[in-house]
Amino acid sequence: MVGTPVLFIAIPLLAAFLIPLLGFVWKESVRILPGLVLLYLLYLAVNLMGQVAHSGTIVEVIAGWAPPWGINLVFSPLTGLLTTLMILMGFIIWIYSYRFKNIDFREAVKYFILLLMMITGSVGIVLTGDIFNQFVFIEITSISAYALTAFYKGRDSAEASFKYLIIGSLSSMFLLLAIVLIYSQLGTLNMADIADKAHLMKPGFKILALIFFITGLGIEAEIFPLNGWTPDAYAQAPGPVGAAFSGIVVKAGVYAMIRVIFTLFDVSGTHQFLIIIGMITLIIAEMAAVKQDRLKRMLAYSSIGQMGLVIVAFGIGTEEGVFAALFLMLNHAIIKSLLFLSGSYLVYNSTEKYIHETDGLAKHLPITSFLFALGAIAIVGMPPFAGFWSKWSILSAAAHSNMILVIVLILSVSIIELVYYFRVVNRIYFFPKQKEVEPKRPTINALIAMSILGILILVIGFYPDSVTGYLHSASQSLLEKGKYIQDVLSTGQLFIQ
Amino acid sequence: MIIYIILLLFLLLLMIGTAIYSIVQRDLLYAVIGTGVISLILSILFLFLQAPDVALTEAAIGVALTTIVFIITIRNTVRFEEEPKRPSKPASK
Amino acid sequence: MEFKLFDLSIVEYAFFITAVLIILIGLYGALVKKTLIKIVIGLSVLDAGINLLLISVGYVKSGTAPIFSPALIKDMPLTLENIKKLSEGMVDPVPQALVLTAIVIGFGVTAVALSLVIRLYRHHHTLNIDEIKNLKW
Amino acid sequence: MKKILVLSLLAVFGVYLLEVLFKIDFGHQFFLHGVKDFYLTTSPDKMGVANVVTAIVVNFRGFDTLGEVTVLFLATTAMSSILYKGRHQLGERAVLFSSSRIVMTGSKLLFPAIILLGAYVFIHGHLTPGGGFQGGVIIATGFLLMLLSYEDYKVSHVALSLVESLAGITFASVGLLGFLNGGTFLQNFLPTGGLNNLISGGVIPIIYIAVGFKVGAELTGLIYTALNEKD
Repeated sequence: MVGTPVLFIAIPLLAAFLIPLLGFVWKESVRILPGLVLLYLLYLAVNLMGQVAHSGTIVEVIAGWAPPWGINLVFSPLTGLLTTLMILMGFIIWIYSYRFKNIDFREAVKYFILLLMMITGSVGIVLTGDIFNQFVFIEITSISAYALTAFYKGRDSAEASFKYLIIGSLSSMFLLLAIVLIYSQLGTLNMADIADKAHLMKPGFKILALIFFITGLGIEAEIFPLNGWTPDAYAQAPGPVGAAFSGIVVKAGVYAMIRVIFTLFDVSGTHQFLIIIGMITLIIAEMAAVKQDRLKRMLAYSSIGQMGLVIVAFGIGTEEGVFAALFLMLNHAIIKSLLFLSGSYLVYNSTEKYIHETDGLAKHLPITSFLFALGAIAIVGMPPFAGFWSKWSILSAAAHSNMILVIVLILSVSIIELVYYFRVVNRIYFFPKQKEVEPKRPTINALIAMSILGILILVIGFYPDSVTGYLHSASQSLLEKGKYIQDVLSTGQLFIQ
Repeated sequence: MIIYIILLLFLLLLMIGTAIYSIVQRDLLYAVIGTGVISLILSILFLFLQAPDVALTEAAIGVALTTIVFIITIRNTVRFEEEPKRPSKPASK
Repeated sequence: MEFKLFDLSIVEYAFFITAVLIILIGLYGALVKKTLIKIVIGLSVLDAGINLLLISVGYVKSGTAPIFSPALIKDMPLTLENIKKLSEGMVDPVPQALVLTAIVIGFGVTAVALSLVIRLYRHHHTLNIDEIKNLKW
Repeated sequence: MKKILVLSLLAVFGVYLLEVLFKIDFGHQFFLHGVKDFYLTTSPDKMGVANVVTAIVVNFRGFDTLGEVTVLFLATTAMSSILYKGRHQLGERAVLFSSSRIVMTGSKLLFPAIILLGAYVFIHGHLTPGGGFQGGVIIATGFLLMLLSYEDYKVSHVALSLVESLAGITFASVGLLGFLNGGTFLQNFLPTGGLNNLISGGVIPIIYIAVGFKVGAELTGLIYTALNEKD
């Protein structure tokens, strides 16, 4: 026994409270501590994944009260996979930003606290088995995200952050309303218990609560009407934070939404709704991405589009569809983070971050350009790389469910995607360099971080079997609703002293 | 008995009225005091609904702290809605 | 606690109606108003409405506060049956715990929002949303 | 035009929400086997905590409270990060109003009383209404009073973050100590004592006192940051 899932929350919190104190003693420790914490958690996550594969879902009881009375954490194949992914991404982003704000120590303290808490909040959203606890973690994640979006002191970052904050707090109000409706009907807040008793709810309550949940969680999941904040926030946030948004926060949002739809309420027609809303998100985002002339906004719209695709794949609802969706989530986290991290070096010294400012940078920043190109090729789904396998499995899942329209739309959107990514790669490699652009060489730790992501893309591309086993058990664990309820509600006797 | 109900209905109506007032009022300082009053009524209502813990919290956070943070913000920005563009000028008090 | 218990039969749904109205007023303020501080005021009004709704959902007619104070227990021996009997006349404590959390979280978000307002004012010297270009939506 | 659209949308939303809410029988709980019965009986019976809300906030749903304290901690950090102007530009204290001698003397007299009240509220959190949050907020209002009446009143940033960090570490460590004797996170490991005694409820008073210190320090820091933001 190496540890329990609660350490994923407790240790980073302890570290975050400790960081300001350590800063008084030894300044470098502020940068080192988050990395040590994330490294330990990565070790723990890998260990627990092995344990889960052996002996099934771990349900951790908190404060000694078995569910549904106490709060519990569920480390199932699905949540375990997402936790491991998030911690891994967090660790890589930590390596990348190790020297961030090198001169100004007081800003570095805040940056590392907020980044660590954003990762912890996302992990909490995934691990918790209680809707109100999830709400608290969503708030932790979003407050850190607001502050990180406004981290640079330029003109526009505060605007982006304020926009995000208004949409975010309206959404969390809806979440709270949904919790009120559920509590007033069932008298419980535990997800498994709600899923078990959901048939006791009056129909009006059920539909309204579902609508409120989708509105409340849709903002983090970036689905169509609620993603107005996304491009601004991604474009204004520091580079590593953009990577953390697309690699960590969005994944948590999608997970929360999927958990509500798949486990809490089985309302018929929700899956079709998911497909429709996902398609709309996908098409609008990709159309918008083509029109962008700024690199980070383009990446942000592309990120929204990919999330739409994930929602579509979840909407297909078969085991194959869920598998494809999880595979795409995994690939998207890795590839889009690589794109954000390398892209922010390509436009490092520019204020407006236009795409044409990357012209001809391949000669000056060979490794960064190569990694960006690798990411671009991988995300559009070129055969030997990671993105291909996930797109292929979505298409085959749609084909097996006879959704011809979905296939046609996905393929045509892929062509759009191909166009705008290759436009950028073409400019980087084959255009003459603009004179006023001063390329910034990546620091050694940034190079290490980006190379790890590049290697991961190659590994998943050439040996997809290395992850598919985990993905299959994860998708099964999402679809087996009865097993989830039973696992949670049968845990543990009451510990009373 | 009936006096409680009348008091209660009065408080509820007053709360709605104050909410409308603080949204409509163009003087932001008055609007902020309005939100303070909403919190105060809310904390009395919490007492009626047998929630003394929450009433205490709402009274301390809603009435005192939120209002003061709003007032500090107004002090650092402008006091009136849709005022013409100019840098902050201390509102004399 | 000191209030005498009373029967709310006449004002049955007055709490729900008030709460929903407050929520609507807050939403209106947050969606329509053009001044940054007004939007934040709208959000805090909305917060108040939801808290009222949550507490009134947990109310039990002529219930007491969920505290086993000496005044309530008097000289009863604290057996399980007595506790059960007393607890039947108590309002639901769970929404109260939730609202306690929600109030504190709401205050945190309000504080962050207002500091963003100060930042925006520092750059633009206006609170009007129309004069700040990216904020139009 | 936009106003009319929003108003009609809100009307539809409100009517729909009310229609659903009217199905709740006000003052009667619809559900039969909710979690609240368990909380109401277990709290006085097994845990020795008279105030059931405290028992829920600190023990049954103590994990929420840990998150909530973190939210406040983050709000303070976020606020100072957002308002930060750079290393060399420190803000000047805003003066809301200049106060007379009477106000100054009065606040000086009131200040210890307010702090004492705050401490009382969070120490008795498991017996009477109130607790760590309420006590912490009361303490913060005490500092607020001093900050408002004395233009040159200073709160040490180092002391604030020291108190804040130590209280947070206490909370998390008490949680981790629950793993002793094969228990779980945040589990009570102390004797519970009798109902309505000051020393009762096991770890609950310890956690609530830590929360009180933390909330007090955080809110004081938050107000101090906001006040120091004069352009």
